Amino acid sequence: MKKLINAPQDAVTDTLRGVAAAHPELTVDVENKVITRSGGATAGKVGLVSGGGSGHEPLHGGFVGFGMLDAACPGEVFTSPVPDQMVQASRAVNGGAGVLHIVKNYTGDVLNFQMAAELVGDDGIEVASVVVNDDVAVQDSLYTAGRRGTGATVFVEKIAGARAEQGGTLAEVASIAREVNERSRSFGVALTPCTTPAAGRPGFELGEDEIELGIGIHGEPGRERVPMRSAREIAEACVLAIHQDMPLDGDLLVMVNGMGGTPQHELYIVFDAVRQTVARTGATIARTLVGNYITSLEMAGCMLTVCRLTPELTALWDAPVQTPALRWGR
Amino acid sequence: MKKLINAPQDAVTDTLRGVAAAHPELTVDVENKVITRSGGATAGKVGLVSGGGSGHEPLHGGFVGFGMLDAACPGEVFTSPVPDQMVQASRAVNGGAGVLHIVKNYTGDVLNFQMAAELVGDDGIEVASVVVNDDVAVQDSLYTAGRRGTGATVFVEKIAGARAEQGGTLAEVASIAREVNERSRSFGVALTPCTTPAAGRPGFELGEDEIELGIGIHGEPGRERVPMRSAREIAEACVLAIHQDMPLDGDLLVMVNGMGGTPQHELYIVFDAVRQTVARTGATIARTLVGNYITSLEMAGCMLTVCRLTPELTALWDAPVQTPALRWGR
Amino acid sequence: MDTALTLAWVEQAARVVAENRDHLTNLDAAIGDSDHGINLDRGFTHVLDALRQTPPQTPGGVLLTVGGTLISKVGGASGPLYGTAFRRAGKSLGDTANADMHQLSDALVAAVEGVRQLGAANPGDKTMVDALLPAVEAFAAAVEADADLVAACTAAAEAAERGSAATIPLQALKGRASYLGPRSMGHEDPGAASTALILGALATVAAEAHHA
Amino acid sequence: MDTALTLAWVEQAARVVAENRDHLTNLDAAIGDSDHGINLDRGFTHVLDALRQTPPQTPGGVLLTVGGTLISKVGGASGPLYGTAFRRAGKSLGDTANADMHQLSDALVAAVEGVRQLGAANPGDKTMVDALLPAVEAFAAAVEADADLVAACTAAAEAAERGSAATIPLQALKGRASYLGPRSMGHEDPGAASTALILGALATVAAEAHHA
Ligand SMILES: Nc1ncnc2c1ncn2[C@@H]1O[C@H](COP(=O)(O)OP(=O)(O)O)[C@@H](O)[C@H]1O
Ligand SMILES: Nc1ncnc2c1ncn2[C@@H]1O[C@H](COP(=O)(O)OP(=O)(O)O)[C@@H](O)[C@H]1O
Ligand SMILES: [Mg+2]
Ligand SMILES: [Mg+2]
Ligand SMILES: [Mg+2]
Ligand SMILES: [Mg+2]
Repeated sequence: MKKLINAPQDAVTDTLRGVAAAHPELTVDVENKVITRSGGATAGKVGLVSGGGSGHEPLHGGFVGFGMLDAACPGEVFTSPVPDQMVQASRAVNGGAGVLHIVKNYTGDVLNFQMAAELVGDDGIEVASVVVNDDVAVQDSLYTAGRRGTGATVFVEKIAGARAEQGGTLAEVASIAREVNERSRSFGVALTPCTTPAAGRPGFELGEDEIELGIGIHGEPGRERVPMRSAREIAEACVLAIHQDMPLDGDLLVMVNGMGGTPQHELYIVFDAVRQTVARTGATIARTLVGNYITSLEMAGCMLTVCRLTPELTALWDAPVQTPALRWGR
Repeated sequence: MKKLINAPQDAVTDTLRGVAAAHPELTVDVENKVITRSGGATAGKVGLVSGGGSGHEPLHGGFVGFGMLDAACPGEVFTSPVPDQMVQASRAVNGGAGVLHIVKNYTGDVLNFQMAAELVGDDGIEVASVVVNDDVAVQDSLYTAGRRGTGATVFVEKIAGARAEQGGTLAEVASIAREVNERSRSFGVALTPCTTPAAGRPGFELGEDEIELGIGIHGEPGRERVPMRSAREIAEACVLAIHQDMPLDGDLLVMVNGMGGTPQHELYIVFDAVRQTVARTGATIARTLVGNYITSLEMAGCMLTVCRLTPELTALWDAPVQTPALRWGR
Repeated sequence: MDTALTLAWVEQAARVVAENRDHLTNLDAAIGDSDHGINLDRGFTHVLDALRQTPPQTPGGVLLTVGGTLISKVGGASGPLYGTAFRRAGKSLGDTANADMHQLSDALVAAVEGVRQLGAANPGDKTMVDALLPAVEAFAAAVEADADLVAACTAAAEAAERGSAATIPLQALKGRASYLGPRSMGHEDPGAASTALILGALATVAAEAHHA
Repeated sequence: MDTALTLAWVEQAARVVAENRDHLTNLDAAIGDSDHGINLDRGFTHVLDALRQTPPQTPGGVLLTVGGTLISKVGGASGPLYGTAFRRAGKSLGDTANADMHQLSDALVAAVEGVRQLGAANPGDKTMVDALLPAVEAFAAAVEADADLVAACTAAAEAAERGSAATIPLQALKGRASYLGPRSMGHEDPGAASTALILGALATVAAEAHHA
């Protein structure tokens, strides 16, 4: 394992010092691991807080800014943050209209955000939570902790952020966030595993000719190991896994997301193949994102996330956003 | 080698079809491999054309748009494009004020652009060429083909693009492009090699505990192989290599660029270390870019590029830009 | 159990967690995300700091500090769960200076109830509950049978170890391991293993105190 | 040399380039960027297509098509350089239907001059020039000595091969390999190797035509 780090235990704080220096538009509390917009809370606006393990950059810190998140709480690499961070973040971004917690559905994230919400509520701040669970690779059943939150997190943060910026109430912002989640699905594929700085060894092994279908974003093994195949076949597998779960129709927002170690040009190749497969379902790709938005360190592979848009969701997606990793219209 | 491709010989055209579908704001001639702004030539504006081998994405196609390039010519992976592409691109973007070719200093790029410039000149279109050669790892001497063009290409394209957008003449745009190049230096480090789809094997081998200093962007070996070290030491080596060649002072534009396979958070760690080393030179980091801007497929590692700013260059850097990979102010 | 013994337990727990850091992380690599040992070790390191900074004056105070620190420093699933377990036990002990066997048994019951309330895991779901619950029951049974602290703690630790070993064939229904479905079978649950270690630490210090 | 023989040469060159695609790429992997065989093979594949599409009527016409196609399809350093070599040779032959030994020699001289003008490489810089220049000189010397086409082509091919082998100890001063400095020593230059192959193809078809 070769990594551009100093000591494993300093990886997150060193990162945050770098983020602070690179982005004057963000305020970074390096010690307590909270990233907020530099302006402070926006009076009257619902504050959006998200967070999760580090190692998924640009998620979440790269999405703090106008039209998206107000604060991000980065945990240790692949480890949910602690309630203290979310409490501090919630207090910092509460502009009087309450705070929305956007939580990816992992036991750790859910429990820590749950504890934080209690504490924040005790402060007299109104809190709502939205749990993102879009990963069709996991059965949402009695036999699992429920579907994982993956790519749809980016959509939820963008669209709920736009709604909050328009002056939506906490109930309205939470409701649109849930709607995005319900209309979104993801499926990911790994070509290589990844290694956390602390562990020093990959989370799983993959042969020179194997890929892992239905992976999560924490370097954990996926649903099925199959022989390597073409981008076209991989894209097809992703689209079909989603289509079987949520039949695709109408206008779609499609993200072909890189897991961190895949060249950008390969993501375009996958997107081209996705486009061809989606066309056969009769649905239309109305909006697109191709790049590294929610990653698993240096994992090679990709994740497909699809949201079935409504006119309202499209308008909110198109609304101005100004963050380190997503920016348009402003 | 596992890659998200279909057939190696289709890698570039499949990529371009994906780019075309993902970016309605670009016009992509997939067969002839030319990417232009959708609007066509801007009347009275100098047209900026760049190009080079594919596999460095987002360079160059990701930098086509308002305030930056008018056209990009992607070659096969790591292979310079052919003159036909540059001729077609130059004709397409000539708005009557002439065309600037931005060429990275590799024999192949230089020769192909040189042939293209002749042919374009024969058409009666005024052409100027700027050769970017910022890589301090290569001695610029009788004993080499001269310094390679690397990270500074991003700076040149951005700043010359802003100057052209302001209505600069071909001579003015070419002159500011040369100034940026002269004031910029780069130094890169690889933790892993990379593999082109066609070759199927890495360009060089690196031990589990070795890194390569002074690499280029084509998967070729670098200047020196040394034992793995901390991000801090690597950042120091990069800063010092540059500082020895071009003493740092005043306001700096600093890019910590990922080579394609390095997690974003590691780039921030490197940037933090760069910041600390630069501080010791007395220079000031005035502008920053941390991310994957000019890559070598899935290579792990980073490249430091520094430009000594002038007030004019800073203003041009800050000017609005609206491309797939770089966007602000608009 | 007095404050000194409680502190000795926590220090011993921190020691065995540190010693088994890689072991626990490797268990988590097989069916989770390779961080359980790292998480707990980070947590207990902070716990020792916190206890040194503001030494609590009662067994309950010690456990509240442990729980609060784990919640604030561990993250992941195990942070809130272990944190809640220690906090509930601490609250249950109140400000008693020397907990008797019944109070200890009640505290352990409160701990496992806290974990189950927060994490909603049932026995057999392949979680720390599969070590903690039989341990708590064994402790209660020992107290019922008038056993002394050493015997009760040893019974609890052995039950936790058996419970942890018994997670190996199970399919995980909670936490990250559940994503693997049947592929989670054949591996010991890391949280159950760490529970056995922490209760083993209690048995160790109880025996040492007894012989001293 | 008539049109048929020129076409036969190009076809044979395409064949040996395809056969040596990996070999040339491996040479380029050592001191370049692993694409020389891929580049030339792509180029000659397009060349065969172009010749089939619009069959030229003269040796010069064939060479102009070859050169133009290589420029349009290869890219990299070798595309413009080989393209220029073939184009200059083609231009030098003009519209003669059957080039005599002196015309051929002049065409080869024009080719190497074109390469040197464009790439500015001197002999000893470890480039294709190190194979091409001695080959052209050997051809000229053979013509001077009244050798026939087979003998002259064989002499040229052998000189190219010697020249290519002689690049091994050299330090590259031009092209990508120059970035390696002294580390470029000990490896054969891929462009010199491909030049030897292409001129070897000429000797092969000349001999075959002679024996037919
Ligand atoms: N719902 C739950 N209830 C009880 N214990 C759980 C639950 N979910 C997970 N665990 C325990 O947490 C352990 C994993 O802890 P850890 O690796 O530190 O956190 P994470 O899974 O967030 O990486 C599991 O081995 C299991 O024992
Ligand atoms: N300036 C030059 N003059 C002559 N030949 C050159 C020059 N630069 C490079 N070459 C030749 O080109 C060959 C490399 O070709 P190729 O690998 O196809 O292109 P690239 O170097 O662009 O990848 C070298 O082996 C060398 O023989
Ligand atoms: Mg974890
Ligand atoms: Mg090349
Ligand atoms: Mg874990
Ligand atoms: Mg090459």
